[in-house]
Amino acid sequence: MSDNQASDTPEQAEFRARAREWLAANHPGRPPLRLPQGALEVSDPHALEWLRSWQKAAYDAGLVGCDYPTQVGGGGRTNCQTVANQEMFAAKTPYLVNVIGLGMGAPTVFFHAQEEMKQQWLPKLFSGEEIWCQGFSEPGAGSDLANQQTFAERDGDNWIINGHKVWTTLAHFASWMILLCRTSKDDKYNGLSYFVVPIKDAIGRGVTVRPLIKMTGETGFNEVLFDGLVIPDSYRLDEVGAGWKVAMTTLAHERNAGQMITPASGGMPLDEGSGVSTNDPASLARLARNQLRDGKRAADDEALRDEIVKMFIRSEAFRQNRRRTRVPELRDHAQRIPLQSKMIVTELQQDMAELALRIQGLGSTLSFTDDKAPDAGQWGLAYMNTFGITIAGGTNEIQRNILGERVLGLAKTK
Amino acid sequence: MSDNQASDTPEQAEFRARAREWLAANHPGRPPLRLPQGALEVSDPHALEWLRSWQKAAYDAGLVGCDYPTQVGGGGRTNCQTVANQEMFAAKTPYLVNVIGLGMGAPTVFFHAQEEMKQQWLPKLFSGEEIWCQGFSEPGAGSDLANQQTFAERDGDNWIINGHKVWTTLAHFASWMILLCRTSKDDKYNGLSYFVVPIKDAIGRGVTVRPLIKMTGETGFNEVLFDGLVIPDSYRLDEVGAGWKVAMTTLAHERNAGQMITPASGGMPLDEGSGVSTNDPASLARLARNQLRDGKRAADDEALRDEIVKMFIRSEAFRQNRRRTRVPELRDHAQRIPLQSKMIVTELQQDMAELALRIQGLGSTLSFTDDKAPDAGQWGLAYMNTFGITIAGGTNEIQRNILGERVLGLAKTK
Amino acid sequence: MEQPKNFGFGEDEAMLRDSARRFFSDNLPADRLHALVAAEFDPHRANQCKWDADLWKQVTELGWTAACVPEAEGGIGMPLVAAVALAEEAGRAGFPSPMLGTFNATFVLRGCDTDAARAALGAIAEGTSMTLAVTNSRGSLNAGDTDVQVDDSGRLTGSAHFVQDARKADRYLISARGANGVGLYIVERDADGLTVAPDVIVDVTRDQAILGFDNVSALEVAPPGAGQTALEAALPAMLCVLSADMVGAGEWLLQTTAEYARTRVQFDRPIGFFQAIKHPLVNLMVEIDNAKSLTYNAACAVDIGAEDQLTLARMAKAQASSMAVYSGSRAVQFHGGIGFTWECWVQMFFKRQLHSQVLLGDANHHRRQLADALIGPVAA
Amino acid sequence: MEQPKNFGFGEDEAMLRDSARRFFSDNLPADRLHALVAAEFDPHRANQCKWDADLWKQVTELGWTAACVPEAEGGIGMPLVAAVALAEEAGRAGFPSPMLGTFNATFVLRGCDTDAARAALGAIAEGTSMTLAVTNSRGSLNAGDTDVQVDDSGRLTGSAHFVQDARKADRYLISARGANGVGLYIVERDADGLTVAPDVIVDVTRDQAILGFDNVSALEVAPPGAGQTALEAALPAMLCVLSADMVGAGEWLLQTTAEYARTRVQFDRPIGFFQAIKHPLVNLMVEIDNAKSLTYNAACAVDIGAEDQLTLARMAKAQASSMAVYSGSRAVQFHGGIGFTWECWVQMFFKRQLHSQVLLGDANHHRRQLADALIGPVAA
Repeated sequence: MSDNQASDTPEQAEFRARAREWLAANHPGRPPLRLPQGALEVSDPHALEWLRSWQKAAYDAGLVGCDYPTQVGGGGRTNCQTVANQEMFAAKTPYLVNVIGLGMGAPTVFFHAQEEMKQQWLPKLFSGEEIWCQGFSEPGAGSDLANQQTFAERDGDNWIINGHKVWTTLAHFASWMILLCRTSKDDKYNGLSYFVVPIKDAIGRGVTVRPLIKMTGETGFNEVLFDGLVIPDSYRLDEVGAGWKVAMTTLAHERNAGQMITPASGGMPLDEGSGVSTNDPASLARLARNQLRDGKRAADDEALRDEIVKMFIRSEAFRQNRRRTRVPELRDHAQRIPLQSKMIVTELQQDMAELALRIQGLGSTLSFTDDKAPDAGQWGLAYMNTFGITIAGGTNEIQRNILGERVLGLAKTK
Repeated sequence: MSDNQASDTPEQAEFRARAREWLAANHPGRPPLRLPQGALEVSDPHALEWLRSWQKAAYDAGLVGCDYPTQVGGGGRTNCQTVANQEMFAAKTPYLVNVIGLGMGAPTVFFHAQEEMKQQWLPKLFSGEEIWCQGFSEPGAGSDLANQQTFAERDGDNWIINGHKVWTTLAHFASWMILLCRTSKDDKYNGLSYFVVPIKDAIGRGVTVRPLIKMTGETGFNEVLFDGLVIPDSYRLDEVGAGWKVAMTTLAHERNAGQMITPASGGMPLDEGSGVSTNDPASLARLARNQLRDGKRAADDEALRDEIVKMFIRSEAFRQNRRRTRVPELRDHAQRIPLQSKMIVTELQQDMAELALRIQGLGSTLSFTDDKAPDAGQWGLAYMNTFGITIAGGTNEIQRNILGERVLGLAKTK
Repeated sequence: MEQPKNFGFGEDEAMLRDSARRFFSDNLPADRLHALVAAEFDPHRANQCKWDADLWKQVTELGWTAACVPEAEGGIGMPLVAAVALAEEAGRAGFPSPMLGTFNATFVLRGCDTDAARAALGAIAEGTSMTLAVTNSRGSLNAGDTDVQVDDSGRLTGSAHFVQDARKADRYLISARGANGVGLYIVERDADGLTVAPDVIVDVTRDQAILGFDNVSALEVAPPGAGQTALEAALPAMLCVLSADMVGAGEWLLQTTAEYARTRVQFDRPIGFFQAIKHPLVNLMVEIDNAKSLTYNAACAVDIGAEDQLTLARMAKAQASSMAVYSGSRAVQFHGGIGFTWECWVQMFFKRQLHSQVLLGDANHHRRQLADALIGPVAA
Repeated sequence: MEQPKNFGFGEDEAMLRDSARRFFSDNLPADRLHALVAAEFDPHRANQCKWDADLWKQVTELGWTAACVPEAEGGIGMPLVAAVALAEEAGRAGFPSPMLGTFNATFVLRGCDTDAARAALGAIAEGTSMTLAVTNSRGSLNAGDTDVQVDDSGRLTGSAHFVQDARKADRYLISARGANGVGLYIVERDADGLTVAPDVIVDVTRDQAILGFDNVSALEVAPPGAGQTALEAALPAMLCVLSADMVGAGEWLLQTTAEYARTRVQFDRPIGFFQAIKHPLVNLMVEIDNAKSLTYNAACAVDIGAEDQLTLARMAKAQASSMAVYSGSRAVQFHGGIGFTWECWVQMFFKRQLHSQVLLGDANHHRRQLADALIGPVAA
């Protein structure tokens, strides 16, 4: 059931029709190689190229960056990105690979960069020609974002950057990084500034990128070391010392609570044969129907049935919560549901994957690299990868602090 | 199964035999009136008298205060209270009504009072002739014990007491109260002192006792107002300013982590007919077998079965944890299990009672004062009363802090 | 099926809801509710039924109970989401009244295609309150089970149990078994041969009773055979209205406890500083939001006649029920000693939530039914 | 039945346990384990089996595997609680070895009253390692199910699945179906006609394989019909040993995470200050203590031949399994980004716990069996 269309403005309705028509004719079909579960796990250059060509096609069709002004490469529309996302999801398109750039880079640059830099950066970001990554985390900083040690020192019209960033997803492919760093040691918050820095072009000239291996055995993220990287002052975003403020723009968009809706495509099942979607409780139900446990179908075990139904309820609630955010009369506080969203969806995915492993029983011991693994081992992989998302972007513990403080007005835990 | 006997010292073995023999001959039988679920809920004077006569008999038989010296009215034995408790529980005796006195008053007085006062107070405390209550909580203090506002002012050889205590269980029957109060406003911790104060004899002369009504509708605890009560300095425990230290003795014993084992009797089912024991998961299983839900026995609902089994496991684990504390070789940290005990047992009781209400379905709507209520409405009553114990004596939130800090060495949350 | 915009919750529904919110904040703040239902406390109390009948009269005059009565029967003809919004506000106020029963009767009667049912709907629109008497002594959730028999001349004998707000409602809507199946009947509260035997219940904001029928003459609104169908068809709507009540009560418990956590100081800090308080309150907020969204979605599904309306309504009730227990439990716990007293307002909502969770089936019951719909039946 | 003092855990058992603890802290601290099983990492790795066979040889020379072999067969004749204590230490070290399999075989063989079984126990006492091959391709938990057939001349054909540490053990103890029921057989790892097809598994501290039998000659240790009885009788002991491994691994995860929480500073405080970290760690401690006490109690019940030993052992495994998942999950979460990396030692224990929880049946499986014992069977 969908009420998307019912609330369209005339512009949205016209745009939706065109998008739908284009998507019907231009879905790229199955990829010629196996894609990882999400853009953040892409490590194979062939996968990158295939995904990049899809993003370029979607951008050229006006489905990416729709609400940004035409001067910076956007579509110049109003509230159409939401429509594009809905239609791409319904059409089961592949995901957009430049996910950090679209979700965090673009709005940050748009609201804080100089006009000419926006015009230089944003079109290639939208098309996927240039991949972006993000440099917030440091080895010692964790969830305490203000505790940045990477230092940018002024040198005439340039800045010289030294430091160490970790968990820099996609850095091995990235042309640019959005970088929060320290420009003064005197003031924790006002001593931060925000830059866009080159990565690919600067490798060997002050930038080193090293892959980090995840607990799953996959790569996909990295550590980036800056050793005297020199960048021009035009790469600075907003004022010197305004880094914290700029970072809030980034974070608000990361949490889906910013002004610009993030372009998002997706819905294509990763494995055509199994139809596994680690986002969908129907996949759990199907798994339980196929899986024998102690001689009985797992789907006949009432206690497991109860656990599966709880996942259906949480999943449906998440969908309906998103729908309710669009009804101002049924909201209590503008940020109340949007700020829950990351926490809820990541914990739901974690719990669903964990349940799937128990449904599989001994089969859950098999790695995704074993051909005999039930559901291609995707649930075990998904379970481990969910810890990336319950930790990243502010752990869910921090998300609960934010909700308690901003929505319920409770005292700050610090 | 019990390994109690296997580890007895010769003194314990001899004592156990005598206790068992005496109990076989002297169980008081069913009470002539309905008793509440625990000593803390006693509000009927007839119930008090019947319970008091049981305590006196048990004391005269040497089963109460066994390990205290004979000079203060004790049995002068070594590690025999444990044996007495085991045998009284096995014999399904009624509970001991002077529970605050035995659990908190006696050890506090014993370790901190002057010798002559011990000799005056303890024999009548053990026998139940004089009921004791405790004055820690204040309207504004909650879990922050050091935040006492009741004030004792020195006046020559006397002290004058003014203030307001709440949740003073059994105060309406009490002869004495152990009282923590402030003697100096300059120092939060060192400004506290500890007294024993008369209640019954001082009513109308500086003491007012008012009943508080619990959410269940029962009484059983009170608020006590002090308005210029005068007491002699001999009622002071330990030094002026040492109140916090004395309170730690009280709390350690309250949490079953003190040097003296609390005399404890019990095991008598409250309702002979139903055999309900809100401490025993077998009662839940029986309830589920008797209860119809939607035309089926609740005991045939696999999801409910699973929940009931979880209670059995937690209950058995609690029993075996206590057994393991007596095996030094299988302990990791002396306080690790003892400090868990209050938190675990109270949450288990709360969860069991909550589950019972769901097993009962519509029957759970009926009050214990409705004759038609399943299991005499004891589960609903028990559920509500468990909040008394998850809150009292330091909320379970505070218990978790203590465990994290003392056993795991984590930083203090303050 | 395409759902309407905004769950079908339009301007009219918003206006009605806002006026209800104002009405309760003016007329039944929690202190007044406590004075009404809890202040005169008798520890050995008999079966109390404390409520403000005048306030109820005002409610009917404001047209709330006419809201979902079809225009053809003199009502306003609003969708279920309107009743859901009113129930949410009533739950937030812990409103003692026959409102839920009257809404339930409204949706059952809307499914009975008889002149008598239409007339009964007209009476509701004019302010007559009703409640359902469709549960047997074993608390069966099956609409076909009843301990009441109807004879050929339409007279009732037997008993109906767990009747909600029985001493507040003007009329009862009764399921009774005749030779050709279960029919539905209306009886006035003061009918000859009818006895109302009150239960003593834990919830202080409701009353509950056993109705005894001794050859009571009754008005047939659904003939034998049609009654069960009408009851089953109305179940999704009833689940939505009850879930909404729980959402409202849950929100009261959340906001009241959050307010306490903002102001109560322990260890030199407002207790909301501590994550042991803060995070469970956030979790409660999530549970409430989930229940609320599922409830409006299910109500919308009922309004458009969606095929999966029962599935969606069961989801709402399952979620609302587990949330309800959690909301009461955390509110008492975080209020500390005060929360454990009769004086504290929290106990009224705590008990209302416990009562609501078992009405019309608890979370476990609905999840078991949902499993059949979502996973498929258990293999024999 | 009267239980012995201290779970029967006496001085000898304590000494053995203490020496095991020293052995692992000297020889297999977590950094060395990581170097052994994880350092040389191949992202498209085949089925690895990394372990230190010399360390295992030392273990057998220390007499651990002889501990529970009866004195009559050349063993030490200690009770199950001794094996449980050793398994707890092995779990705490994440020890890659055929130790669990060898203990399992020991308890199965003790239930086979044949000379061949006694001789096999003697071999264990002398240092031969074993593992069970008793699971079919569908992972059945029923001891009677097997995909291996035995012919009249005692030769095996078929396959055994999910065989633990198959490339570490010297011999396999196989269940096979003959004309008169299930018997038990021993085959050497290098036997003719036997193939060992490794699985690729998530756990880096174990290996697992499918054994293929093509007319393999085998030594009969329990004749057809007696094998199922012996397997079922040994189940409580096997559950205890496995639960103890999980308790040890859980304790490692707890202590390692607590250490991290004491030292890692965020927002100017060690993160253990925050109740969002502190309280779940306390909850984990409680879960571990519950599992540990239930495990020693069940082992003691096995040692004295108590009637309810299977019930108590199922309780231990159910509790240990749910604790195991929780321990890994919280350890990764509270280590933050570092905990999510291959480099971090936590991942090895996280995966070992996930693997252990499903071996011999997970928490859900055992609770379902317990329900029959504790509540009574479901009415037909």
